[in-house]
Amino acid sequence: MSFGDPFFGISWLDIIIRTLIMVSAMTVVVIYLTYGERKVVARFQMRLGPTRTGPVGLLQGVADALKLVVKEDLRPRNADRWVFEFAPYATFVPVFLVLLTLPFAEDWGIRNLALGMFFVFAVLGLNIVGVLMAGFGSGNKYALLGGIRAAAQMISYEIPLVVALLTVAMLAGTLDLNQIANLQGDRPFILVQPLAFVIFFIAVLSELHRAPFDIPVAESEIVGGYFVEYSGIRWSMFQLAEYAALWGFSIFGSVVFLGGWNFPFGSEVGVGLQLALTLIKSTLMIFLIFWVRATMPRLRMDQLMSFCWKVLIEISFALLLVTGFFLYYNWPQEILALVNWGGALLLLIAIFIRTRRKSKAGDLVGTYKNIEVTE
Amino acid sequence: MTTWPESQGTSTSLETVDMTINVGPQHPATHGVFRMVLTVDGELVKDCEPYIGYLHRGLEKLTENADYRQAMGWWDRTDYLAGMCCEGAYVMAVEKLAGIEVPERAEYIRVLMMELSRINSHFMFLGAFGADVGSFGTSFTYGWRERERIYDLFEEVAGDRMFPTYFKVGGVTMDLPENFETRCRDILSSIRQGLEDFDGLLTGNEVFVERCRDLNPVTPEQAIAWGFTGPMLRATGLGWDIRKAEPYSIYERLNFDIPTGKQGDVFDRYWVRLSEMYQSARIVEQCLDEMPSGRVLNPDLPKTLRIDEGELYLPTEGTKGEYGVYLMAQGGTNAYRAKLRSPSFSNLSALRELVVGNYVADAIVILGSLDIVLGEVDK
Amino acid sequence: MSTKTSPDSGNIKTAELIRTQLPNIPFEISETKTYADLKIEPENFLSLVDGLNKNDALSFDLLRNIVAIDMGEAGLWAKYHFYSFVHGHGIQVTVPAKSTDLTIPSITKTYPTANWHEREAAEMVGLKFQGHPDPRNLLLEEDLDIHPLRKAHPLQKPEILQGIEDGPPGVEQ
Amino acid sequence: MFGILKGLATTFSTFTRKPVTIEYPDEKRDLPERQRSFPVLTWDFDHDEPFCTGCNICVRNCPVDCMTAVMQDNPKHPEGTSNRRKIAGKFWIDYARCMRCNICVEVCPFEAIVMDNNWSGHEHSVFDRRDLHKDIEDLLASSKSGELSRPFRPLDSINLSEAVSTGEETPEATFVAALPKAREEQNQRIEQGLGAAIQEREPEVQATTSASNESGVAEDDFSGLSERKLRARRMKAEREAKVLLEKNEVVGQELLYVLGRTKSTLYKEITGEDAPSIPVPPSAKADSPSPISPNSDAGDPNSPRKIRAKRMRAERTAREHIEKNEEVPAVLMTILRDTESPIYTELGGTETPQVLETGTSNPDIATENAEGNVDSPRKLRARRMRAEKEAQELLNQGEPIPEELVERIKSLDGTVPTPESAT
Repeated sequence: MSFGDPFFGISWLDIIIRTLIMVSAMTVVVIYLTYGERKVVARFQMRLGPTRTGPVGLLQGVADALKLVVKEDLRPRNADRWVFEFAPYATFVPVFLVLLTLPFAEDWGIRNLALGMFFVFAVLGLNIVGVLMAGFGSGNKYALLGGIRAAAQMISYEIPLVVALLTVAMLAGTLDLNQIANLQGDRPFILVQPLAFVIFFIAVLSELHRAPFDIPVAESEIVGGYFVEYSGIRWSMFQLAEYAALWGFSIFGSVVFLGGWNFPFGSEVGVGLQLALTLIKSTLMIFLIFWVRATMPRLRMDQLMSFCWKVLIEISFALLLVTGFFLYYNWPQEILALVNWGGALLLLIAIFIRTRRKSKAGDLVGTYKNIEVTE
Repeated sequence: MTTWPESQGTSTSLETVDMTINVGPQHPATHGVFRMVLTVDGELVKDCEPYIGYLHRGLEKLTENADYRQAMGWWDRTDYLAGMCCEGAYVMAVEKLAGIEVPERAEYIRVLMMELSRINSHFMFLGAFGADVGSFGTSFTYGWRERERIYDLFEEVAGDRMFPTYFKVGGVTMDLPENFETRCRDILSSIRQGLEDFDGLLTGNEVFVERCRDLNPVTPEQAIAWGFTGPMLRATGLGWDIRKAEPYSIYERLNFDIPTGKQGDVFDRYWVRLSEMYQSARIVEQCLDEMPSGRVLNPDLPKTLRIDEGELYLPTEGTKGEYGVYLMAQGGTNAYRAKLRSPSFSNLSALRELVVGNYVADAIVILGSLDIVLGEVDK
Repeated sequence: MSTKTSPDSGNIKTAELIRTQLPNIPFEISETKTYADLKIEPENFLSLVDGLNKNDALSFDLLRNIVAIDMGEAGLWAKYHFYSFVHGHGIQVTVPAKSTDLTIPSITKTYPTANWHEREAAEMVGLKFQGHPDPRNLLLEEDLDIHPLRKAHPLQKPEILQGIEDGPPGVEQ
Repeated sequence: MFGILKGLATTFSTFTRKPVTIEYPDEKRDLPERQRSFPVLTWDFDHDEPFCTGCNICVRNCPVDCMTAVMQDNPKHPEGTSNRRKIAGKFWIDYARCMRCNICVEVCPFEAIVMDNNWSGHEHSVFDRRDLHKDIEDLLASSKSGELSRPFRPLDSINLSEAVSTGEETPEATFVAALPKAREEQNQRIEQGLGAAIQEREPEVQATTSASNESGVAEDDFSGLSERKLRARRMKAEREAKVLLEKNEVVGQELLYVLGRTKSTLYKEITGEDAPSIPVPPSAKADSPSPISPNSDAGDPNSPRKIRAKRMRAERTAREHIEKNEEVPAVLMTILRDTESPIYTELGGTETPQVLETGTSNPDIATENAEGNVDSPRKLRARRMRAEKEAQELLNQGEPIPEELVERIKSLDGTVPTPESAT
């Protein structure tokens, strides 16, 4: 009786049980992700992070959740009512749907869809609607600016994300996530398509409004971005959506690129070990995201857009073209890997040169001889 | 200064309304109680109206109604990030006006403390500027870690962390504690470690460079016309530092050099302040090596200081620029008129010219690069 | 070892240099502890400022500071401090405002930094700067027309923290 | 991209370093000796009283006027256990105003005020700003409890560096009587049953009635009291008893004792029988004020010496009024009549009779001139006179009188001396 077929044979009961499993798993993970982030980022800054609630601050997530549930969620008067009310759900539901298709162990996903990856792309777009509703609905200047910025950023970064994942799908030949994981028995796709992983990682950072791309929630410019007017349970829905998306994308990334449950030990090993393997890989990715968040300053809006439209999209289409050539003439995958590594290195060097160029401003104009400083 | 990009101009048919954003006194990026109203067309700033005066405590009126010794308490609350620099300026002005000699050892202690406060204030700038550009507090806690160590040293020497009132007309209130030398040296090593951390974290970072290079370059004439002094002026390439140009106290005996930028943009301002800290650490080391022994307070000080006719304007190199103290005395124990020439006041007065034409995100970064302290602006 | 005066310690030297460069402007020279001081009437203050700024031998290009002082009977004075980067010397200019109209010509055209300094001097002591672009209050509220740094303005008695009717603490009425 | 990698490497290196946070309430950083939080008063364990004599030097030198101090006679001085004639009766520091500039510690001649350099000095968070208004008990608490174990004064460091530079021997230690050693000695003295304070010299032979009678009756503080003080004590006790009765709690034993000794009617209601007739020493029974003994005691207000002083003072103010040919106030007339001063009869002819029937000693004069009342007429007049004298003296030197002095004089409704009146 594998996890795939319905519980107790009754289909409608099975749906309820599976959603309950998913919802409870997600809330527990989100609670401990918020705590984990605060602890990890604190350690990066050489401080302790939460230690008061629970033995090592373990109950901090629970405490936050309780506080948010109890807090009064007020609605500004000039916010138009229904858009404001439904915005949190519009951001949360797509993220929840993404989690449904992810395989935690061999066909241990809630629903193993044949077009798993395609479903994820489709559902991803809905997220933007929720953010826009929050931005326009709350009738606050900062929220409006935040909403517009978030929408522009998410739409433009979806293209390189989708194209990078398509190259992997082409390589694997299927869109079914389970199959993709199976195919990575001997070598994970990251070794074959490193450039695709780099593009995927950068695009995921901006989908989650994280690290260098957290412009919609830039606290120093427009305080708080689109969820500035929310409080209490509605605000916690946004946080839930954000951290659930973080978890979802990290599992998605580990399944597609790092070999998911399959890579080092194959599928004979028990379900428990496979499950542990996926979780380890996704925590690795989450740690990388936290690490980047603790280090990187924030890009400006126009730099973000120009980086996407002038650099990332071109490279992802070129990658698509190259992978197409390799598959059509079925050249050996090793050369494809070489080309990919070359491409990734090229991207890094391009960024490095971009910032070392001579400054545009003219040289020193003016009659003032530089007063030599006598030692 | 980036001119208004024509290509961005919206076509006349599409009539857009300019939005005014109130970057109010309560805002994480305004370094204290400062308000600026930006009229914004989309993301570009069309006009900026700064409002100051929220922290006006009437320093000058208070100084005129208290005797010279009592006024010390208010003067180190002007530039509250570097308490001792302001105290030093005020005390030297009063001594020069009254013609009081200061013993050798006190001079060295003062310069040492002033340079430590300069490092302290620049760490605050690095922390806050990193947060403005967006590094979410890592730069803040790096800066704060070093600031706390320097504050612990101030506490051991003078008794108080931010407002030590350690200097006195005629010298210093207390001598250094015994273990000061070892404590100071290991703090210097931790300061250098902190500077390397900042260098690694921000200076090379492509995103940081992308955000700050070529942002709002200023030529020396514009800087002088707007009254910029200190790191803001040195960033434009003019290496003018009052410790070298008009030396006071014992600065001619110490050798240190003045870092200057190339084109006065935000990155140069950051870089000038970062390398200035290395120079200040060098000065502190020299002071420690050449510290003479002897008394720290002029023995024959009058019981209550009375200064007869006289006036003077003593410019000193504060952390943000030229921190000048103007004093006029007409007999009696109180100063007849005292005026603080505060560097942040002049640097901030040009904010509209600097900010108009940039994006909202850049307006915040430019304001951060001015490194203003509202206690000093509002006096 | 008294603190060394600023490098152009020849206070009078700078003043004499200005006298030779701008012979036809009447001003009296006196000395303060750090800089020489030129006392001049508001009428020919503007010409002095232009002279100081444009003349190559002087080229005072930085206006450091404007101090407004209420000298009691002698009326309101304004003291300007200029500095030249190229030659490295500084000067102080004292301008006693006429007690009739208390106005001094504004020098924001030649020194843009004077804008805020003059606004602050105007609101603190009640001097009026003729030709200033926007003479609103800077530090105090917009409509407040008291001048705190005037000698007549009393220093407010420190009010005791608790309610006035409580009287001094600890003594039950 | 290499800058970003370098940045990541830096953050990773700080990731591996030990965090620097000190978890404040659990573990506390040990404060250096020179640390200063807020000014507190030091306790003299040798003489069991505060060092502060209420001389107001610190009050005058404080830039933010956050202190008020009141000086009073030191009761321990006649007893011989302390050589301070005056002691600080009341002392307030408003911690909300104090800016911790250490000037009061520098100017204090008696080592009486010092900056609290341990954690108790920092933990002053309160809900109402007015609670930051510390009176003398709060100020003495930290030193009395022995917490303030290493008081520090900047002057010591200056004297030390002065002695070192001029080669003399090191200056003697300060705060000796406030250190923990003195505190242990005091505890030992208390255990051995001696007084808490060292007996400096023989107690002055003050012929207080209670001290004079050696009849061995238990020291009873009711005997020496005058009738007026007895009445005050009785009313106070009755008031407390009534409060307890309303809350129908049982009245305390010593409160009953006080009610009994002051023969208050309430005593009969509570206990149902007469006041106990303790063999009261003769002098207390006499209703009339105690016989005027030559050196009448300091405490009794009706002693001849006090009456004479009151008469002279009243005459002086009356004469003053006459000079300014104002009408002598009624209150003054009554005092003149009480003290049978000659001036009253001389004025008596001109005054209208209604002046006579005011009460003999109406209570509000007493409270009005009470020691602590800041704006009692006596103090107001003293301030006015001082302001006028100052203005006069300025005029003599020919300087203009500053406006604020003029306001001060007008606010105290004095007359501003004009130049021609300056002789």
